[in-house]
Amino acid sequence: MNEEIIMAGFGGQGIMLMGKLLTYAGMKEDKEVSWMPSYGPEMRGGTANCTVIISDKRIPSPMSSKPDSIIVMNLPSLDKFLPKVKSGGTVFMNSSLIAEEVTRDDVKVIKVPANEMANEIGNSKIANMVMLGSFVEEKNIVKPETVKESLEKVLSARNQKLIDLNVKALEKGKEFK
Amino acid sequence: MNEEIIMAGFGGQGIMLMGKLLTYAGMKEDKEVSWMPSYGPEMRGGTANCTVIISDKRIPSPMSSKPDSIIVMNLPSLDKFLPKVKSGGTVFMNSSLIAEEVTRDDVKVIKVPANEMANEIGNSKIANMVMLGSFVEEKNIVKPETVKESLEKVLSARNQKLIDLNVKALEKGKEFK
Amino acid sequence: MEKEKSVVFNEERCKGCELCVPVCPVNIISMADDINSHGYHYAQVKEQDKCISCAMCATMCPDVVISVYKEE
Amino acid sequence: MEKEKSVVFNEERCKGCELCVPVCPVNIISMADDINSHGYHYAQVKEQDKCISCAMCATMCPDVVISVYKEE
Amino acid sequence: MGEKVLMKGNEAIAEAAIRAGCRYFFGYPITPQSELPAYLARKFPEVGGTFLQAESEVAASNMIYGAAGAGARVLTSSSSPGISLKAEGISYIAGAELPAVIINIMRGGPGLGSIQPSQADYFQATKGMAHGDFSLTVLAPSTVQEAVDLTMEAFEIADRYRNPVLLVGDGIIGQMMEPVEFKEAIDPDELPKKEWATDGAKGREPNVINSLALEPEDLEDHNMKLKAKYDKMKEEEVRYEELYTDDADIIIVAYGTTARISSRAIEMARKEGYKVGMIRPITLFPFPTDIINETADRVDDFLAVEMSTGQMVEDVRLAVNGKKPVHFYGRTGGVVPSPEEIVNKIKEIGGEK
Amino acid sequence: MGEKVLMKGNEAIAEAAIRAGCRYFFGYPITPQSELPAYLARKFPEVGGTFLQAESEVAASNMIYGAAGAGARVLTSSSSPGISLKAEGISYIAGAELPAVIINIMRGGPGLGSIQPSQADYFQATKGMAHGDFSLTVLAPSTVQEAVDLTMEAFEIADRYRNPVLLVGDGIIGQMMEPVEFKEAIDPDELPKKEWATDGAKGREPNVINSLALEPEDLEDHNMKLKAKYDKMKEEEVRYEELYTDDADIIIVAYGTTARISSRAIEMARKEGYKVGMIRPITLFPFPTDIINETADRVDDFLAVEMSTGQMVEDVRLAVNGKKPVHFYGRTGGVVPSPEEIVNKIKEIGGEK
Amino acid sequence: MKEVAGYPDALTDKQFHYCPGCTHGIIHRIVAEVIDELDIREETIGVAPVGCSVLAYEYFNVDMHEASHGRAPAVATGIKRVHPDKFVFTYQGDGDLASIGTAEIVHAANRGELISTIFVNNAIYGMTGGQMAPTSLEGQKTTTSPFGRDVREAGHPIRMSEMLTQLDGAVYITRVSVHDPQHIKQAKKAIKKAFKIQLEGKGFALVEVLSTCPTNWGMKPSDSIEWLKNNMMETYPLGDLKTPEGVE
Amino acid sequence: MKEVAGYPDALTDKQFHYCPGCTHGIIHRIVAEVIDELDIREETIGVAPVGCSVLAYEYFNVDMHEASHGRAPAVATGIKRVHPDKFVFTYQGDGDLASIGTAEIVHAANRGELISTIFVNNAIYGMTGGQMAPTSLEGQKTTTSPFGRDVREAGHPIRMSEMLTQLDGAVYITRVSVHDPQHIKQAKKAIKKAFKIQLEGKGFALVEVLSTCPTNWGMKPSDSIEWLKNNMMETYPLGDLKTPEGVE
Ligand SMILES: Cc1ncc(C[n+]2csc(CCOP(=O)(O)OP(=O)(O)O)c2C)c(N)n1
Ligand SMILES: Cc1ncc(C[n+]2csc(CCOP(=O)(O)OP(=O)(O)O)c2C)c(N)n1
Ligand code: SF4
Ligand code: SF4
Ligand code: SF4
Ligand code: SF4
Ligand code: SF4
Ligand code: SF4
Ligand SMILES: [Mg+2]
Ligand SMILES: [Mg+2]
Repeated sequence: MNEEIIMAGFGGQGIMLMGKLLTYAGMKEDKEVSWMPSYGPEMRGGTANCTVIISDKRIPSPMSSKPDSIIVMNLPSLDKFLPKVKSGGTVFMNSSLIAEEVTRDDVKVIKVPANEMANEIGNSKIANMVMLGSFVEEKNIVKPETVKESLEKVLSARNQKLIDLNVKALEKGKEFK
Repeated sequence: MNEEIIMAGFGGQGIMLMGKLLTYAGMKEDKEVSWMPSYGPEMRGGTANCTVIISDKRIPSPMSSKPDSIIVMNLPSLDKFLPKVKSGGTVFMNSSLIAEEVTRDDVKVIKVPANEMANEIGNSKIANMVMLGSFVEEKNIVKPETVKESLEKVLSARNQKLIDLNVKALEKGKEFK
Repeated sequence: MEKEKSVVFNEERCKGCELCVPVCPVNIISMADDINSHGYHYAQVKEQDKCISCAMCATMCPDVVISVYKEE
Repeated sequence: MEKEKSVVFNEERCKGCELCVPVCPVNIISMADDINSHGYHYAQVKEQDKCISCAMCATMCPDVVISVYKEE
Repeated sequence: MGEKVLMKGNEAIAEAAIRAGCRYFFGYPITPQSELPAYLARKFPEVGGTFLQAESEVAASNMIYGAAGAGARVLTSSSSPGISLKAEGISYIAGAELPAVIINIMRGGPGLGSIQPSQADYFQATKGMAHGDFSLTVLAPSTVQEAVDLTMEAFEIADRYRNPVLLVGDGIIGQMMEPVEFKEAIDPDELPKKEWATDGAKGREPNVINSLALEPEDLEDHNMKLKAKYDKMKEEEVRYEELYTDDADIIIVAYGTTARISSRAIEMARKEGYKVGMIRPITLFPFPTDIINETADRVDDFLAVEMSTGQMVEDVRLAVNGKKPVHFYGRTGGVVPSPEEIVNKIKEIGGEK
Repeated sequence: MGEKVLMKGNEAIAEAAIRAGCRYFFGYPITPQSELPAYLARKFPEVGGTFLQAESEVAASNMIYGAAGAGARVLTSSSSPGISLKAEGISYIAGAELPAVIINIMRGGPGLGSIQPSQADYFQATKGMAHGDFSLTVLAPSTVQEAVDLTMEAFEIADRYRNPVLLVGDGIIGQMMEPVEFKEAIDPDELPKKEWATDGAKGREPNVINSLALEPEDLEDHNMKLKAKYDKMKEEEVRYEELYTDDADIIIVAYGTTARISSRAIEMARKEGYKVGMIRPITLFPFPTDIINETADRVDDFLAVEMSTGQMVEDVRLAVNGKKPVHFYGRTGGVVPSPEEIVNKIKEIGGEK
Repeated sequence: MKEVAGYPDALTDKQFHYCPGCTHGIIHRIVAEVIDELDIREETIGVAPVGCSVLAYEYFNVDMHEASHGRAPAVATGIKRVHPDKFVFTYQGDGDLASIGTAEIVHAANRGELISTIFVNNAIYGMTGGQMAPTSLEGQKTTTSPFGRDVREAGHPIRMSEMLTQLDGAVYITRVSVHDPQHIKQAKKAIKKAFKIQLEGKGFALVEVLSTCPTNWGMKPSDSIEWLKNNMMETYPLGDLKTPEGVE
Repeated sequence: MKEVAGYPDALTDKQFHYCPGCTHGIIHRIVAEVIDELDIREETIGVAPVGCSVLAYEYFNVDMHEASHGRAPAVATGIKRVHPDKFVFTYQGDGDLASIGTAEIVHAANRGELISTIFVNNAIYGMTGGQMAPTSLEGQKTTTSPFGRDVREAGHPIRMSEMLTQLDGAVYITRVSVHDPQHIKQAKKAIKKAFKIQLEGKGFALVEVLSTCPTNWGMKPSDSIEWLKNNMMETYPLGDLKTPEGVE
């Protein structure tokens, strides 16, 4: 198994955290893992993305030129990363913010109205977890349980109190696959 | 003809000027010339020296590991440079300040009581010219006239008025060969 | 210029910082529910007629979003 | 220390700067006609008995040439 | 070895420094290494360490010069332009024979360039860092785990040779998270005392930290002493990793990030029948010259892969010494080569299969 | 050509800069190049030039960056430690593609080292001056006359390529006096206007002097543009001198002061029957690789002679590429090799005659 | 209708990359307005070093020179000496001017270099992600002072403007803020005065502008404005610190 | 007989290389005397950067660190942070401290670094052969101001000590001279006070000492003393510029 995922969205949509959480879960399940952010706070604003790789073997490069999946939280991210997805790969898109349709027919598309679902749960900030819930359910690379257990390690001290909310969002995401 | 001369003495004895004057005269007579000072005002005090080369051919290096002549104005300089003089070379020494005898017998020694002579002329600062006068007379590499004519070019604006005195000192030096 | 409006917001430049909101002496600036293409809820003035063209908002705006016009 | 002199100059260290000369209140410091091995006319006190051990000279000397002693 | 933790390269290096007994950090902010000082600023208080943000890289360089002279294990870190500013100080540290560890998380250049991954400071790191005859020991990890292990070793090597050690990475090594395990921590109080350090001349002759020698002959002696040290490193400190060198026709030479990408390219190329192997220098100085030279007797071609317009390739050429062709594939300016591009280059060298 | 005058190398370089139409100097004092700024401070007022002593080498480097960007012919000079401090600024100047001339009158290192002659900044000059992929054009005169001629050319090359040019000498070149003749002076007002310079956007789009590129692809393009420039220099700017290469068995490669000393050694060795010749690089970058490589087909051995522990010798090895043995003789730390020592080395290589 | 507030000529139409609510944008605009009002756009050369405003060369519609971090005053000196008849300004952050660039600003000021400096003090390193600056306030939490600035270890917040008043060549030094429209207008006036001083050949002038960094202060833009007002202005009191005789 | 003036323990017996009449030697001696009097020779680490006093490590009989030009305060900071219980001083020239090392001294002072600085101001670059320093006087002729320092081009002589008083971490800043025995005694007292401030953990202290450079001023030693008195003291008035409460 070798799964390469690119996650992308606006700054503030919790892209990095979502990636770290998945990576942590992979590590917990004794897989080889890597997490690589687009970096450069030297430039403010704009979009953020990270690449997560989970594999049975030593990971050669933490970057992915042909990801198996992408999780895109806004339109610029879809535009940027859709062309890179492997043929046969999966596109998880935040349909709350992306009205457009995917222009490729060799990929599977999963639409998650993440912002709406998050608002439903009561916190617009956890749209990322809704997306991740969907990914975990669909892809079956790490166990949903492990992801939930990893929350504690990945959330900052300040956000530990939000674990339950995050779990709820992950659960919600399952519905979209 | 290829003549390599090292001139040395205390700082303040006019070593550099003496060297420049000879070099200038060489150039005036269309010879190849070079003048190379020991440098490093980063360290104050102590001694100064320079190397003058006058030649018919292109001068490979402005340094001399085996000078034909040395002009030494004080004891430390004699000690330092005597061992380097070519066998058959000439040592011009300022006998006003060097009481010691030269310990080599394969070199010609010319003693010039330069300070005394200079004082006699009336300016202790021109002991260097007395030494140079002796050198020019003995070695016959450049014409004494050329040396005198060069004074104007080599002396700073401030010292132009001392040309006559310098000429006198050069003349005086002739007596010692 | 033949502008109808006395205060014009360049919505696409707005970053939704809300700094213009409190400086308006007549309190007519509000944030849109919609977002612009950069994902920001942009500022807007609905009641143009209340605007006194004081340019406080434009003075405060860090992104040169706002132009203000006055009857001559 | 069993020094006879009340002011001692380390001739070899002296650079003949003459800064000690004017500060001596009793004017007993002079420069030697001889030079030391570095070529300097060194400072000296010939009339030791006139020295009042005020140490002005030692205070002024930039080369730590001078030691001054006083009757206890 | 402890528990596995998921950490960013920059933070893992910082933690490794703490475990190596380093208690002094002087540095100046710059992307993409900022997490390193930030980590130390958070953690040093727990172990009594001193974190000081210097007014500039020039000052930081001279602060580590002072602290190293005072006998401490000391660290600084920066990225390309900041390293250039540290150059003069580094020359002094090397000249005065002081141990210190310097991190360069390289970014695109020249000038302000970009903050993206780069290996274009290779020449600076291994050859012309600053004026005078000196060399740094240069380590180049390719995983976060290796960054951790080499950081700990860096302090040992620095002390052993009394020489500054430079660890080079790039934004990928610095920014990525990978699982790491840490070796046991060293207690700085149990490190051997440095008899030459400036800590007050109590009951002994004064110690002097210095790089000046007025007499050329003295300075030459000093230079020869330094050279002997570098020669000894060449004997004893060369580190590299081999991959499929047994049966390879083509040998890739690459370090750090490009070595990882190359290893993927090698897998891909082998599937297509190209016998490709790799020699991965772990020490850039001393460079693994001998193994490359020996390998040159068995293989057909070498390919240096770098994120630069071609720097390490010169050391590969020097090692191969004309025995076999040495090719080059590089991306630069922050562009990271893809495995596919490298495979294409391999095909170009190896011909159709 | 005018009248012959007897001048110190440092002063002659300064005069040459004036004649090249340079009217701006920014620098910081350091031995052994001090006569150069002092000369300009005296002479600039006569020609309306601006002499400014900067607060540091870092500042000087950035002042020439500004003045070069503003379109002026501009000069700075320093010696080894000062050049290290200028490194970051030089990287910016190269990155922003600005013409400027930099003098390094090299001294012994590392660190404070000494002020005596040295060639131990070769690596810095030709390879690792600072972070990023860039090269300076590097000129190495061996006489005062050549220093003068190359200084004038340096400004031309700098303008032609929009690249900083480094002229390297040592205390011997800088301090010695030799007769020189000067070419006719260039009037700076008659130089072609630099359309890219910052002089106020009057009636045109603004000009921007910059080395930043946020997108890696853009920066890579920029890097490739720079590389193309360096490649062009390799085609068009290589300068060297040959001495007795026709019949030589042994070729000495040496530049600057060591080339002069070597030429004496060659005379001496030839008297004893050793057929020795010399290739003297005048440009250190671009290095005369081709001629050395061609010559390698005819001769038995190469000998690099340097005042360093061995730096240029690597470029000689790269050029010879294994065809023939490359030997090295070096003195360092300010020690100048004597012709006799070089002859001994020649004998060691050539065997008894 | 007459335009009473609009887009200055001295700005390009490129959108700023600054974070929402960052007052760098305000300062850019008022500098541009002053350039327009003095009608010197085609005579101006701006120098921006590294900092969040590194892309200033994309925004100011004048000749621009991107300087290395901290060295803008040196770069500007080089430019001004070549073009003494042109107008040259630097736009520098507090990390830039008060830390790495200390020597350069001190000596440009001391030489009375005929340049004008806009010194944007936001008490932090914005661009690199929020490290402590020498100007950070006592107790201020940053990524490199995570427990708050400890003045015993890191010193007190440095008041560069006060320090520079001691130099003879610095003729006009003032501190302003941009936290509300009134202060923005004052700030603009100060900038205009500084620019005029250069145009009149009087000497070096510097305007310190207190500015916000919502992102790295970890606050909403409106809270940043409050924080500036309530905390920064105490350590950095507003007002003229040094003025030349007879200006204005 | 009792020795009333002699050779301090804190000096080695190596002869100074300074030019005849150069007051560097006096300053060395009084620093050594203070070290002796405070009985801290074995606790002291001295830092000397490049300048005529580059060989200070051969003269002071204490642990010494040779710093690069201008960076002594940074080097001393590194040392002091490692050995907070030791006494650390820097000995810097005016080219060193007031020019290339401006940023380092400003920030060491601002941090209140517990080090003491002896600042030897001779209004010139001695070691490199007499170039203008930022401290050179108006009209002073040097090799790089051959027609006299032109303040319009090169700025006015910089008063570093006055400037440093603006920094909170600097607790004692004073200017003394060594042109006659009385002033030498005062200078020594000031140095002692500065050293005590460090020993008591009060903050950063700096003693500026006006000094001569007969060689590069082109004067006899005695004339240099007069020149210092008649010219330097006007631009650089003697006296305490900043003192901590309760010291002495
Ligand atoms: C030599 C060098 N060191 C460090 C950096 C990294 N760097 C870029 S901007 C900056 C400081 C930014 O702070 P400030 O000047 O206050 O500007 P702001 O971003 O807050 O507006 C730093 C440290 C660099 N680019 N170059
Ligand atoms: C980086 C660097 N730049 C320049 C020099 C040359 N240099 C040595 S000492 C010195 C200045 C000496 O002046 P000052 O500090 O006033 O000390 P002084 O000799 O007058 O006592 C300079 C410029 C150097 N050694 N290193
Ligand atoms: S111009 Fe004045 S009244 Fe009109 S919207 Fe702006 S702030 Fe409000
Ligand atoms: S101040 Fe400007 S950017 Fe901010 S919300 Fe108002 S219009 Fe938008
Ligand atoms: S101690 Fe006083 S009296 Fe004696 S020689 Fe010295 S200065 Fe004169
Ligand atoms: S002051 Fe000292 S060095 Fe000078 S003359 Fe007197 S004893 Fe000699
Ligand atoms: S990081 Fe801070 S200073 Fe930089 S743009 Fe964002 S808010 Fe402004
Ligand atoms: S050059 Fe000047 S400062 Fe240096 S030792 Fe000589 S007199 Fe003293
Ligand atoms: Mg800031
Ligand atoms: Mg000085």
